[in-house]
Amino acid sequence: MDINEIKVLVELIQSSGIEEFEMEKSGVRLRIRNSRNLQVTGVAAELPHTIVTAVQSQAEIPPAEEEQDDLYVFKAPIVGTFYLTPKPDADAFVSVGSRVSKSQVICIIEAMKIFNQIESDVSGEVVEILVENGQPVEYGEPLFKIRQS
Amino acid sequence: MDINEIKVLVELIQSSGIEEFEMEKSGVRLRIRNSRNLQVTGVAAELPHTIVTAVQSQAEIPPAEEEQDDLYVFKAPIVGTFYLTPKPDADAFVSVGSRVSKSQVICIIEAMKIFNQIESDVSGEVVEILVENGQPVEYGEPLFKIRQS
Amino acid sequence: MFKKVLVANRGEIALRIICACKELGIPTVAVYSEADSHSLHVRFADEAVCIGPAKSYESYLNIPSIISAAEITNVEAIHPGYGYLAESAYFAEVCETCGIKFIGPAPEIIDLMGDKARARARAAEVGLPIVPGSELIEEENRDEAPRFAEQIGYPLIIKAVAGGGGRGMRIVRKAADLEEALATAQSESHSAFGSAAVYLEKYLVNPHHIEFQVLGDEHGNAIHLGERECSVQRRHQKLIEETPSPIVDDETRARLGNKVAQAMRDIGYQSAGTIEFLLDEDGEFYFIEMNTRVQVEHPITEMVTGVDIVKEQIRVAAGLELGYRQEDIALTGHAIECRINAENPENFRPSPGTITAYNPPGGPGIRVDSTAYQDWLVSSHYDSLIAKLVAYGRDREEALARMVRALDVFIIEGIDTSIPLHKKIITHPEFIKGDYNTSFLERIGVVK
Amino acid sequence: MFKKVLVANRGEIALRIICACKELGIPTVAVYSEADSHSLHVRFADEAVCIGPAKSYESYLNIPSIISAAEITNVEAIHPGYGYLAESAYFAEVCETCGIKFIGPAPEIIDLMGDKARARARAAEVGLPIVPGSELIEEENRDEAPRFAEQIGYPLIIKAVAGGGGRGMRIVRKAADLEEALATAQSESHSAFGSAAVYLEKYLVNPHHIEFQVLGDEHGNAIHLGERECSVQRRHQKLIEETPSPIVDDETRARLGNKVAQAMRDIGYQSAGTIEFLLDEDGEFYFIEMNTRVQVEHPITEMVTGVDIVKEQIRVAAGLELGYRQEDIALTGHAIECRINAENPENFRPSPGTITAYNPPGGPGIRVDSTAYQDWLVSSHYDSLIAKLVAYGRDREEALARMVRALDVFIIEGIDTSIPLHKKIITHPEFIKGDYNTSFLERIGVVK
Repeated sequence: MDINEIKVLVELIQSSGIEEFEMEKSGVRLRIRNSRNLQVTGVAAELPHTIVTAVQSQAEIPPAEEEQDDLYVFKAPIVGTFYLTPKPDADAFVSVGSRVSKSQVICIIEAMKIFNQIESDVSGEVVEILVENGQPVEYGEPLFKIRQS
Repeated sequence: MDINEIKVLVELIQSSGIEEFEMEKSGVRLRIRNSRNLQVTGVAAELPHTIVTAVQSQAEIPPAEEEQDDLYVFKAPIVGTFYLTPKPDADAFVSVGSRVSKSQVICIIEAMKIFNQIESDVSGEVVEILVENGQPVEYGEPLFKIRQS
Repeated sequence: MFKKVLVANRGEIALRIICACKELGIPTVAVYSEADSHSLHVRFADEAVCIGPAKSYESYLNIPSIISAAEITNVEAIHPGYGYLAESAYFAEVCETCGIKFIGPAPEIIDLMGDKARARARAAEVGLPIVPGSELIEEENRDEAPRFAEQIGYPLIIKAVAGGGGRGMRIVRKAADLEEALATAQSESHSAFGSAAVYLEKYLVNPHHIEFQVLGDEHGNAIHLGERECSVQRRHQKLIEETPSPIVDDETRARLGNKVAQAMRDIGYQSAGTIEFLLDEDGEFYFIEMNTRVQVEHPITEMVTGVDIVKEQIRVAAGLELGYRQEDIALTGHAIECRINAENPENFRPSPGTITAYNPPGGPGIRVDSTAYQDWLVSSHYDSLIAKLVAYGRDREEALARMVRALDVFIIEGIDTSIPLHKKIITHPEFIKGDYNTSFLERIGVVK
Repeated sequence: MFKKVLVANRGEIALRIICACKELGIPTVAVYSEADSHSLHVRFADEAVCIGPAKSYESYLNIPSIISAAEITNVEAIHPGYGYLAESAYFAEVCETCGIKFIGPAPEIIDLMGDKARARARAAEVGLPIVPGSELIEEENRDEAPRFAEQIGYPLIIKAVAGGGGRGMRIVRKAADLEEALATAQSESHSAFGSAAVYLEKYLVNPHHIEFQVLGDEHGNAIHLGERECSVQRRHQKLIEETPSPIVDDETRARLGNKVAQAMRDIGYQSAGTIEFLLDEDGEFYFIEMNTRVQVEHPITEMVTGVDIVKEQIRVAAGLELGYRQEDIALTGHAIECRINAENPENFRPSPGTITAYNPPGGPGIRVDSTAYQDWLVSSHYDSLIAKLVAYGRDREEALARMVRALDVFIIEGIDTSIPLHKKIITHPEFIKGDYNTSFLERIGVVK
C-alpha cells in the first residue's frame, strides 16, 4: 500500500461521506474516521454511515466459502475423478433435493484406479451439486451444498 | 513511509476536513486528528489545528519538517559548503535572534570554488541555525528556522 | 519429448523445473497444499491441483494424491525435485506401474543408493574409493573387533548398520576405548533399531565434503560436470557451496571425475545424480553416498559448465541422448551459492512470517532461484530455504566480490534471514583464502 | 584505484555502476533529485547527495550541483553512466579542471565524436568504412549536385550539415527528383538551423544496425568485444539487442573487429565505447557514429565474453592496463536483451505510476538490471526504462527459450510495460529465424 493508494482511499472516503474506515494489509493497518457534516445545511440530514473493513487478499484467492445460514459446503477429501453414480448406468447416489444422513455414500472419487466411496459428514438436504459427473476434482474442491438438519 | 508521504497525508487530511486519521505501517505508527470546522462562514472560525504524531523507524530519514505556527524553514537552494561568515574571521551574517529582511544575505554556500551569497526569501527573526559553519549541505537541506513577521 | 509434466514439489525447485519445462516447450502441472495456494510455482505452471492440507505428509508426501493429480491432468511424467519423494524408490515404482515416467533413475538404483551398506559395496565394486571399514560385527564375532580395528587404524568410528541420525555411532580414538564403545554402540543400536549389528570405519578428522555432479542416459553414456566444495555446513546442513573446489586441481578432477563417470556407466545410471566424497587431510577421497536426484546446489555447476542440468535430466528421462560428451565439458570461471534461509542468523531458529519487502540482486554474474516475493507468507510448515543466491565470476576473487555486493543489496524485510551470517562467512579471511573444511563454522565460532 | 567515486546518474545504470564499484572495493556517492529520494541507487550507495528538484536540467544535468556534490564528498572520480552528461565534453572538461577524473574518454574525443561530420572524416582516416557521400553543397556549388549524385548512386539521402531530428533530410530515389528535393532540404535546413549547407549520402534500404564494443586504455591497448545486433528499433529507439548477430560470421567479426580496435589505437581511445555501423543488403558495413560511453545494452556483451565492461572502464580510468588482450576474448553462447519500458505495449505511451507488484525472473541464464521494486513510483520526469532483461544460453535457441520463459514469469503490476510487445517480437517466426533488419517492427505491423 503506498501513498497514492491511501490518497485515493481518503478522497474516496471524503466524497462518499463514510464516517469511519479501517483497513489492514500485510503489516499496514489503516483507520479513517470522518465525522464532519459535509455541505449539509441546516437540518439534521442523516449522515451516510458505512463501515468498511478490508482484509486485503490477492485476486486469485477463491471467494470465501459461504456458510450462510445452515448451508454446508461438502468438499473433496481426495484428488481424483468425481462420479455421482456407482457405475456408468446406475442411479446417482444423490440428486438435488435428496436427503442424506451422516456416513451415507454421496459420491465416488476415482483415484489411482480405485473407486473411493465418499461419505457425507453431515445430515441434511442436498441443495446443489457443484461438479459434473466424470469431472476431475482437486483436494478441497466444493462438491455439494447441503442444508444441514 | 517518509516525511514527504506524511506531509502529503497531513495536507490531504487538513484540506479534506477529515477529523481523525490513524496509520500503522511496518514500524511507523501515524495518527492524525483534525478538529477544525472548515468553510465555516461568519463567526470566529477556529484556526486549523493539526496534531501529527509520527514515529519513524528508519534512522536515515530526516526529522519531520515542523511548520508549527509561523516558523519558516529556509532550505539550501544549492549544493555546497555552508558558511555563516563572509570570510574566516568576520562576523556572522546572522545569529539566533537576528532580524532578517527579505533579500538580505544570510549565509554563503561555496560551490565549485565560488562563494554564493544566499539571500533570505522572507523577513523575520532567526530562531535556529540548523547547520554548523563549514559543513557540507545538499539541495533542500534545512538551514535556518525563521519566525516570519 | 513429454507432452506434459507434473512437478511433485514446491518452492524454488518446483519453479526451477517449471522454467526448464517452459524452455523445452513442455506444459506443466503444479501440485500444492492448501498453505501454498499463493505460491509462485502454482502461478507459473500451466495447471495446478491442490493435493491436500498444509502438512507435508498429507500433501507433498501423499503418493495417492499426487498420482491422482497426475491422472486427472493426463501427464506423461513426474519430476520429483529434491527432498519429499525424490528418493523414494516406492514412489518411482508406483509411477512406473501407473504408466507415468518418473524423472530420475530406476527404482532399483534409488533403492540401492538408499541403503548405505549396499551403496558402499557397489561403489567399491565399480572402483570408487571407499572409507576403509570392517566386516559386520555381531554378537558372535565381537572378539574379532580389535583385529579389525588394527587393520583400519585409529581414530575410527563405530556405525550401526541400520543406523541414522547419529544413534549407534561412537568415535574411538585409541585401542583402549574400543571395548566399551563397542558395547555402548551395540546396545544403543539394538534398542533404537532392533539390531546390534555394527561395523567399524576409519574416522576422518575435519574432512572436506566434495561431491561430483554426474549425468547419464539410457544409451550407455555418462559424464561428470566437475566437483562442488560443500564443506561450509552447519549440523550437516550445507550453507555455502562453490565450484571448482579451492583445493581440487585439474589433474585430480579429471582423474576422479572420469572414475565417477565410468562407475555410472557400470551401474547403468540414467539421470542426474551426485556422488559425495569426503576428502581427508592426506588428500584421499572416500565415497560416502550417492544422491539420486537433482541437488539443491546444482546451479553453481550450471554456471561454470553452461549445462542446464534440469533440462538434461528431463531430456534423458524422455529417452534422448545426453546433449554433451565429456570432452564438451569445461569448467570456466568460478561460482558460489549461498542458501538464504528464513532463520535467525545467530541462533538459527526458523523465522516464518510475511515478507514485507523483497528485492533480489541482479546485474552481472548474479543468479537467484527463489519463489519469494513481497507479501509472501513464509510458512512454518516447510523448510526455511527461501532463495538460492549464486554469484559467478571469471575467477574466485570476482565471484566472491560479486557475492558480497549481492548480499549487500539483497532486500528481505519482515523476517530474519541468514544473509548476515553469509556475509560473515564470505568475508572471513580463511574463507577468502579457500582454507576451510567441514569444521570451519565451529572453528570460527559461528556454530557452538 | 580511486578512493571514492560519484555516480552522476540515476536508475539501473547508477545501480550497475555502484555494483561495479562495490566489487572493486570503491565507496560510492549517489546524487539524486527530490523525486528520486526513494530510489535504490540512493539506498545502495555509501553516501547520497540531493542535487536539485525533479526536473533533470535542475538536477541530473546541473553541472555546478554535481561538481559541488563531488567536492563536498571528496570523490576522486565521476562516472556519468549513459545519457545525461555522459557525452558532454564540457562536463568532462569541468571535471578535469576541478581535479576530478571523468570516467570516460578525453573531452576532445567526446567533442570529436559528437560532431557527425568530423567523426565521419576521422573514421575514414583511421580506416573505417563510411557511407559514400558528397562534398558540402551550398548555394554556390549547387549545380554540381547531379554529378555528386551520379557518383554515389540512387537512392540517396540529402542531409543538413547542422541537422538532427530528421529536419533537412530528404530521400531521393531517382535523378529526376533531385533538384526539387535539394531545394526543399536546403530551405528547411536554413530555417531550422540558419544554414543551408547540405550533403548527399548513399541511402541504405532496410539496413541492419550493428555495433562493436571496444575498450581502450592509456597504455596504447585497445580491443573489441564483438558486435551487437540492434536492429529491433522503434523510431530509432532500440528495443531488443542480441549478440552475436545472427548474420555476422566469425571471419567478418574478426576482420571488422580488428579494424575497429586498430582505429581505437590510432585515435588513442581510452575507455569503453561503441562503434555503430549500418550493414546494407549487400553485406557492406558503414560507420555511422561512435558512442563514447557505456551503452544501455552492454550486458549482452558481458554475458558472452565474461568481461565486466563497467569494471574495466573504471580500472582503465584509474590508469590501469586493460585486463584482457584481444586473444583472451572469445564469444561463448548467445545473449539477448529486452528493454522493459513503462509504456503501453500498443500505443507506446509512457505509463508512469506506482508498481503494485514486482517480481523479476531468476534461474539459469537470466540477468536483470533494474532499480524497480514493489511500491516504487515510476516518475513521469525520467525515461521509461525500468528493467533490462537479459537471457543467456549455450546457443541462440536456448537464449530465446529462456527469454520467452523469463518474460512469462516477470511480474510487474500497477503500470503498463512493454513485456507483451517483447513476447510478440521474440516469438515471431522471422525473429526466431534471425531474419530481421531495422524495418522489422514496421513490417510486422508493431509500429505503424
